This record gives sequence, C-alpha cells and structure tokens, in this order.
Amino acid sequence: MISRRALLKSGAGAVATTLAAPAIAQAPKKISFLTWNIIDQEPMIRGWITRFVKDRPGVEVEWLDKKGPEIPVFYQTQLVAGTPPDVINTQGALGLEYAAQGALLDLTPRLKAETSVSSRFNADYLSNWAYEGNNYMLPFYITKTLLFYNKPMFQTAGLSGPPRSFDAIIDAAQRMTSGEASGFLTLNFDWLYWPLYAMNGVDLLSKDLTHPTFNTPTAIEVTDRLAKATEAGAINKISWTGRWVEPNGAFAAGNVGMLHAHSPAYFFFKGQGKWVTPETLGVAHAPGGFATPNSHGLGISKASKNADLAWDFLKFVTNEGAQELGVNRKLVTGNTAVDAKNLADLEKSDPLVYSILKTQLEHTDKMVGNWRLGNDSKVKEAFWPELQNVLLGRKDAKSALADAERKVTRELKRG
Amino acid sequence: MIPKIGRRGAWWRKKRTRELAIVACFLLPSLAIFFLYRVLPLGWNLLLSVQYWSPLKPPRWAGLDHYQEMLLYDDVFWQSLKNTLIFIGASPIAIALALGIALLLNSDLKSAAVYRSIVFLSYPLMTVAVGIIWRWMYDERGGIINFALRESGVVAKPIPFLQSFEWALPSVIVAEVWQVLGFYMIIILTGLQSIPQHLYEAASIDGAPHWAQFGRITLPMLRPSLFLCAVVGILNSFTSFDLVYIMTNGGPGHATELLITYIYKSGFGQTKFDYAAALTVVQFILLLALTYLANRAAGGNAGSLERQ
Amino acid sequence: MLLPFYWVLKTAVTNENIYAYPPRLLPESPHLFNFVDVWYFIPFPRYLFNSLIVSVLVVASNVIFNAMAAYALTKSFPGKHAMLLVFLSCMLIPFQATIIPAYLITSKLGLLNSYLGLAFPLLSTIVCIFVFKAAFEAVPQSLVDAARIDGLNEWRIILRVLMPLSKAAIATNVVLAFIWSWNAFLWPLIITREPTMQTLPLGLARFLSYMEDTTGALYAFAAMVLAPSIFVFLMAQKEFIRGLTSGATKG
Amino acid sequence: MMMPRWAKSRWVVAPLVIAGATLAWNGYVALNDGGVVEGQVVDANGRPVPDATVILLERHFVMHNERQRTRTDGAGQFRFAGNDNHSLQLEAESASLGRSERRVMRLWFRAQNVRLSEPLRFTGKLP
Repeated sequence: MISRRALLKSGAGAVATTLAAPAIAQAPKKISFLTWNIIDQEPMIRGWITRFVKDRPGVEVEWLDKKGPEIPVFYQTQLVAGTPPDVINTQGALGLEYAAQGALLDLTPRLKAETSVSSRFNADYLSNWAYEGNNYMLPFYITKTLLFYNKPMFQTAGLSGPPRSFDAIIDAAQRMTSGEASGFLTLNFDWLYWPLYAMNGVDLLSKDLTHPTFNTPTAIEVTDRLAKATEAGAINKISWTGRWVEPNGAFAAGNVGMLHAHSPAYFFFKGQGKWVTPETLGVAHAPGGFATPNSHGLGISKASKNADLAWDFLKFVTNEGAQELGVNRKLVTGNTAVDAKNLADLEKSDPLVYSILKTQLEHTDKMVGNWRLGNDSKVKEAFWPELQNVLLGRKDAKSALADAERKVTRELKRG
Repeated sequence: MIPKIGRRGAWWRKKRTRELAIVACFLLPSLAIFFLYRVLPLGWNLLLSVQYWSPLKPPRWAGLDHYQEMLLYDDVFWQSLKNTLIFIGASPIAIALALGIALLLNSDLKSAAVYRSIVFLSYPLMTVAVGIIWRWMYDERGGIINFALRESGVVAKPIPFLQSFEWALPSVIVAEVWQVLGFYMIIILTGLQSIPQHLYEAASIDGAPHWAQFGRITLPMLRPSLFLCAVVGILNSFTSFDLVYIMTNGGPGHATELLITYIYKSGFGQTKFDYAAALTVVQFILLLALTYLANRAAGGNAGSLERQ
Repeated sequence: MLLPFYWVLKTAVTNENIYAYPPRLLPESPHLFNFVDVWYFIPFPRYLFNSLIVSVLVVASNVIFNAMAAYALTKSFPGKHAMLLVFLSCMLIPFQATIIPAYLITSKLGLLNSYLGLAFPLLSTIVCIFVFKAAFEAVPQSLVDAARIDGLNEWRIILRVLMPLSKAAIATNVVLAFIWSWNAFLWPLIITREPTMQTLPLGLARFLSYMEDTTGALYAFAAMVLAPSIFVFLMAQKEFIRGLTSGATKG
Repeated sequence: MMMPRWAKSRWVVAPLVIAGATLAWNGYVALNDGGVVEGQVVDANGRPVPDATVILLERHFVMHNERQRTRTDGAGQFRFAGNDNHSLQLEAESASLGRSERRVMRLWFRAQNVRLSEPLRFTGKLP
C-alpha cells in the first residue's frame, strides 16, 4: 500500500516536473511572446518566429496567446512568479498601467539611439504609450473610433450625409428612430464613447492629469441629452450596457442608423449583416474628427533576461511582421511606410475597407480618451458606473457627475 | 517506526503510541494539503490585507487603510456584498423547492428513481458550460426563454435578461439554482428516507393530520439535511465564480458582481492584490458568521457533518 | 429540468445562423459537423488529455488520502474534537477566496503550469473524508476487532475489511473528485502558462471568446465537455447517491 | 472465479467499449485520409464543362481562404490532392460561363477522401 502511494506520488511528480520544467526554466537564449487573442493568425506568427530565429542560432521564441480578459491576470501572475513574457502585447491603456507599476522596460533610450526605428511610426500613435514622457511600447496594430452609418436608413430619413456636430447626431438619431429601429449606437468600453464629450469641448482631466475637469454645465447638459435620447430610444440602450458582441450585432441587424466604434467592429458586423456593402455602409469621422484610440502595443518586460533579443524581435515584428499582419487582418499598423503600401493595395482590392482604414490615419492629432494615466482602469472604474447610471435613467446627471468627480479625485490622489 | 515503538514498555502503551503514530501519519497528507491550500493562504491574506503590496514593489505597512477604503468609499464593495446576500437569500427558496421535489419523489418506485437522476443530472455539469448554456437560453434573439415569452404573449419586446440591470442578477440566480437543485434534493431525500417509519405510524394512530405530521416529524427530523443544504447554499453564493464570470462577468455595471468576482477583478484585473486580500478576509468573516447562524437555526448540533 | 440539455443539443446540431427569430424548436437539417469543427479549431484532444490526467491524479489521491484520514478520524485520540473542528472550518474557506496566496505558494513549490500543480489543491477534500468516515463507522466494530485479532495491520484492515464494505463511499469519492477536478476553472485559468497545459474548461472559455458565440460549434463544444461528467455520474449514481447522503446526513 | 465478476462490471466494460470504438474510428480514418477531393463540373443544362477552373477554399476560423485551383479535364472531371482541412468550399469559374455556385463541403475528419455527389453547376452565362 505504502509503496503504491509512493509510486503514485513519484509518478505524478515525474510527470509534473517533466512537463513543468520547460515552462518554468528559461533557456539561455529564449524569449517568450505574449499576444492578445490573435490565435487566428497562428500560421503568420509561427512564420515570423521561424524567420526571426533562422539567422539567430541558439535563439528560441515561445509564443503564448491569451484572450483579452485573461491577459492582465496572466501577466500579473507571471510577474509574481518571476517569469513574465519578454515581449507583451497589450490593448489600450493597460501598457501604461504596467509601465507605472515598473513592469515594463523604458524604450526611450533605445528609440533615441535608433531613430530609424522611432521614425517608422506615426508619432501620434507612438506617443499613446508615453508614460511620464518615456515611451514603453511600440504600435503593433492601431485602431481608433469612427462613425459607421446605414445609408439606406439615412436616405429614408431624408438625411443627406453624416452628422457634422453633436446636435446633428442627436437630431439624425431621433429622425431615424421608430419601432424596432434606433438612431445611434456607440461602443462604451475603455473610453470609446469619449468623443461624444470631446466634441462638446468637455475634457475629463486637466492637462497635467491632476484633477477632474468634467463636472461642468456643458457636460451635465450633454449627459442629460444623451440620457433623454436613450430614454426616447433614439440612442440604443445597448450603447451603455453592451460591450462588443451586442452593439455590433445590433448594428449588423440593420435597424440602427449610426455605430460609433473603432475599425475592427466593421469585420464583426460585416460578418453578421447581409446588408453591409460599399453602397449601403457609410464611413465618416465623428464630428470634429475626434476619436478614441484603442490600439495594440508591444512592450518588453523589465524582468526580461534577454532584453536586447526582445528588442530585436520587437523591431522585426513592427517592420517585416507588420507588413504581413496588415494584409492578413486588413488593418493599419502604425508603421507609416507599411500602412501606405497596404492601403494602396486595398484601395483597389477592397475600397470599403480602404475607406475605413484611411480614417484611422487621419486627424491623428485629435485623439482623445487616451490620458497617459498609470491607473486608467481605476479612474474608469470611478467614472463610468456613475455615468452609466445617468445614461440608463437611474440617476440625474448633476449629482452623478458630482459623485463621479469626488471619486475620480480620490483615485487621482491615491495614484 | 515499528521498531522504535517496540522498545516502549507496557503492551497497552505500545499500542497507544502506535495508534497515535498511525493516526498522525494517516492524517498527514490531507492535513498538509489543507494547510497549504486553506490555512496558510488565509493567514497570508490576513497579512496582505494590512500591507501595500504589488508584485514589483517591497511591501509597506498599511494598517487598516484597505478596510477603511472598502467600508467607507467603495460602492462596488457594498454592491457586491448586497448581491452576494441576495444570492444567499435565494437559497432558501431553492431548498424549499428541492424539499417539494424530494417529497414528491420520496418513494421507491422505479419512475421516482429515474426522476431523481434527471433532477440531479445538472449537478455534475461543468459550470462554465452551464453558464454558456444559460447565456444562450436567455439570449435576446435566439434564446428559448424570450421565444417562449413572446409566443405566449407575455412580453412584446424580448427581454435582454443578462444586459438589463433589473434582470441580470435574478437570471444568474435561476441558473445557479437550476444547477444546485439536484444536490439539495438528494440530500433532503435521504434525510426523508432516514426518518423511521414508526414515527408516522404512531402519529397516524394518534390521528394527526398529514400537515401536522409534516410539521412535527418531517421538518424536525430533516434539520441536519436542511442545515447541510443551507451551508452548501451559502458556500455556493460565495464561490459561484465560474457562472458569473461566464454569464455576465459581473455586469451590466456591477449588477451581478459578487464578492468573489470583485476579489478576482481587483486582485488580478486592477492589480490591487492587497485590497483583494482585505476583501477576502471580510468575505471569510461573513461566511463564518452566516454558517454559525445556519448552525444555530438547525438546532445547534454542530452540523450534520460532525458527530462524535 | 431537461430543457437546457435539449436546447444546447439542438443548437449544437444546427447551422451557422442561430440568431434567426423565431428560433426553430426542432433543428432543421441537423448535422454533426460542429463537433468536427471543435475538434480541429482548438487542440481539443490535447485539452481532453490534460483534463483526464488531472482528474485521474485527483480521483486516485482522493480515494487514498481521504480513506486514510477518515480511518484515522474513526479512532479516538487526544485532540480529535479539535481536529474535526479544524477540518470543518477548513471546509468553510472557499478556495476561490484564497486564490492569490495559493498561487504564490504553488509558485514557491515550483508547480506552476504542471499537472501536479493543477491537481494539488484538490488532492484531498474534506466532504469526501467525512463520507468515508461515515461509511467506516457504519462497519461493525466487531469485524475490525476480529481482523485485528487475526493480526491484520492497519493498512490491511482498511484494504481488506473497510474498503470492500464502503463501495458507496468510494463511488462518492470518485464521482465528486472527478466532477470537481474536471470542472475546475479558476485555478487552471491562473496557474497554466501555455496552451498545451490548458484543460477543457479553459478551452471552452477561450472558444467562447473568439467564436463570439455566433456559431453552433460553441454549443457542440459545451455538449462535448459535459458528456464525460454525465457519463461518470450515470455509471456510479446508485452508490454515489447512497454514499453521499449517508456521509452527509448520518456522518 | 473472481475474474469474470469484475470483468463483467460496467466499470470495465464501458471503458473497453469506448476504447474499442476509438480504435475502430482511428482505423477508418487512417484508411481514408488521402486528402483527395474530386468531382465534376457541368453547365446549366448538365453537360460536362471541360477546362473550367475549380477553386478549393478551406475554412480558417471564420473566413475561407483559397487553397488550390485546378482545371477540369475533357469530361468535366477535376481532382484535388493533398487537402488537409475538414471544412471546404468549392467553386468553378470559366471565361464563358462565369462562376458556379459555391459548394460547401464539410468532412468528418481532416483530409477525408471525398467525391462530389452533385456536380458543380454553372447557373448561367454572365450578362
């Protein structure tokens, strides 16, 4: 009996160690590459790795892919275990948070040293990951919000073109609303809805990010109008409850006038909406050209044992890799040369996608909702629920924004 | 250790020490595991909860700062606490339901056995899958529940169950109940079957009506089973992470946020491990208190599980 | 009670556009290809293998450790009452709530991303110990004494006398341990590093994330992961239910 | 006589049955995974179309990507080899007749050998 238990345990132990060993112990010249839910690009990424290691004998690249919600968990746990992936791909402001935590390597010196690299990128996008003036990430692929609209619905409502102002949006939305049909829909995660406020001259925080500046009469009025429009059904409720599947699915259903979303949304509702064609889908900038970026960046963990190798890999991916990624996924990468070439090809092969991606490279100076905060998620957590309460008619704008201001102030103080 | 014992004196002492040694080494594996994965973590949480801790910075003493933050400023904490309590509040209903079913099935008929398995069948299911299944049943477009409601003319527009602040929590609870119902039922069922028949016979001879028999005999005799159900219900409401994570991930807003999901989010999502630890401690205290109450309600015998 | 089963199966065998309203109550042109898709879109066999390994580890060690602990608890020894209280209060510590330190501990043990690490927290479970305890106590003491007089040592007593008379308890242990390990989600989610170590629940969650639940395949997947636990339960249900309840209510 | 009793137990039988079934299936797969996809192309009136281009698209997650193309022989027959996917679409095009409808083909396992039951049909001329 004893021997049997011993056997079992040792057997298990053996199995365990054999399977644990490769993962835990980092080989001398091994880097790991963590991507954000692009498992569908496996062939491409495997290809990158083979090409990258080909002329680098003894180098190994381990590829890990996690889905969005898992990434923070995974990265945190790996930090604790002391084995963070060398190269990580984060979305939105997460990179800044990690930078603030001291988890990421400051790339500024390397970028200064190699201007050929820093000059590759669209400066506005690159600066999205500048935390306290230092740059921690390079663009992997970039997106910002824009306004999709349903041309047939616009025509039947007697609307000539896309709205040019906030008032126009609300007005158009109301005109297109009837029964099942609603006029306007926006994504709400991260700060994707913020252009609605920016176009009214409202800003969340002071320039130096020390105190909130959003509790103004204008902001209250804007919030109020949004809430009323939602109440009236002109703005689809899903705008404030859904995340990704619901809003895009609703727009795909063809009875929503406008969708304020970032470019990847197109591929989702295209897939579900039979009505989506170059003739029926309108593409425009939000009024004032304001947009919230939600880009994917690549950074290097400070704990990386092969930082230089990781940096080489970063340069490789954002150049040779970018080309292929842009073509496969039909997206822009922030690498100016690559994007120029890919867009030129797309203009012929897929004009609609071209028109969408083109917006991503225009008005890049008008990006909002990308405050360089080290505690972005906490500020969001302090602000959004209050706003949501108003928009769903569960609280009045004035008091909600006041509460939000109080909370945001606390978060900013706590840092 | 046999030879060592061999050197001991009188026969009974030898036996005694041997027994103790055996008890010790038999308990060892289990105790080791519980120590590593229950006791130690709890203590560690206690420590974390009074520190400022993050993976890359040396810990600093925080005193009760996190608790203060939680109790005074953190609305989400109160929200999730409320939701957790609602979750618990639902378990008596579930238990009552289970009791009803158990009474119906409390016979040795073949059919009863079949129904029993059917009712129980939902318990062994993978919660992640259960979450996905119910998400789908609640779905606004293709979900059968909305379909049924619309066909039967109860509602004109489909109800976005999991997206609406009013419906999300009840919906999740229903799914939860559906899964755990069978477990309650089985426990109660054998509780019923372990009630000696002669009690009833005696009662009917005294001419006590059925409802009286139920009140006087069945319920009191079922106390241990009901207590166990209550404990399971409480534990579930504190641990049904998978279901919420898959069905709503705490949303919309924090309408379905439970303490456990909030702990997870603030720990791993917002990297506030120390704060999460404080939440954990509060949750555990709450859990202890509730179990104690349930125990008292069940008539003080420290639970059906413990009987010397 | 069975409706969800039907609905997921029906969805699993229908074609892509499952959002059509009104949904059909009966699948039109049913087919099983969604299952094929699942098998290939994710390394399903691999996940299956991982889940099986972990479950086997957990089940085996549960039966052994729990039997040992339970047997010890049937004896009288100083501090037994305290011991029982420790066990009971341990049962009240929800594992999910100790996840962060548990992770740190496992990393100290160097078991991250390993089968043993996946199984470790579940290797012995308190409820099951009490199930065994109940079963053992149900065995007439005279038998045990007789066996001891025949000169059987403790191991033999457990193995030859108690175990054969506790089939129900064993079944309960097997089933519960299997269910818990097979369905575990949060723990594997946190301690597995590579896809190759992931278990089925993780696979399912991943699948949900990139299929965006717009296809019957997701529900095919759900059906596929549910089958084994249903199977095991149906196999063992008679003894399982008996053992569970005797442990639960008489223990 | 202990042997037969445990051997009859469902805990032994069921796993054995499962194992057997798995083996049988794998055997079948091993015999039929040549990766051959063949069929015929006909025009609106059902006459075989020689020298039409046949495109094989394979499913990759949610999209279908072109994998191979070939031409039909005199009898309108075509044959692909080395297919290693399990969810395919077939399409024929010819200068004179335009495009045929897209035929979805789902296989039971990767690289299963299949022959189109219904030939690919050109629905009409291009305007």
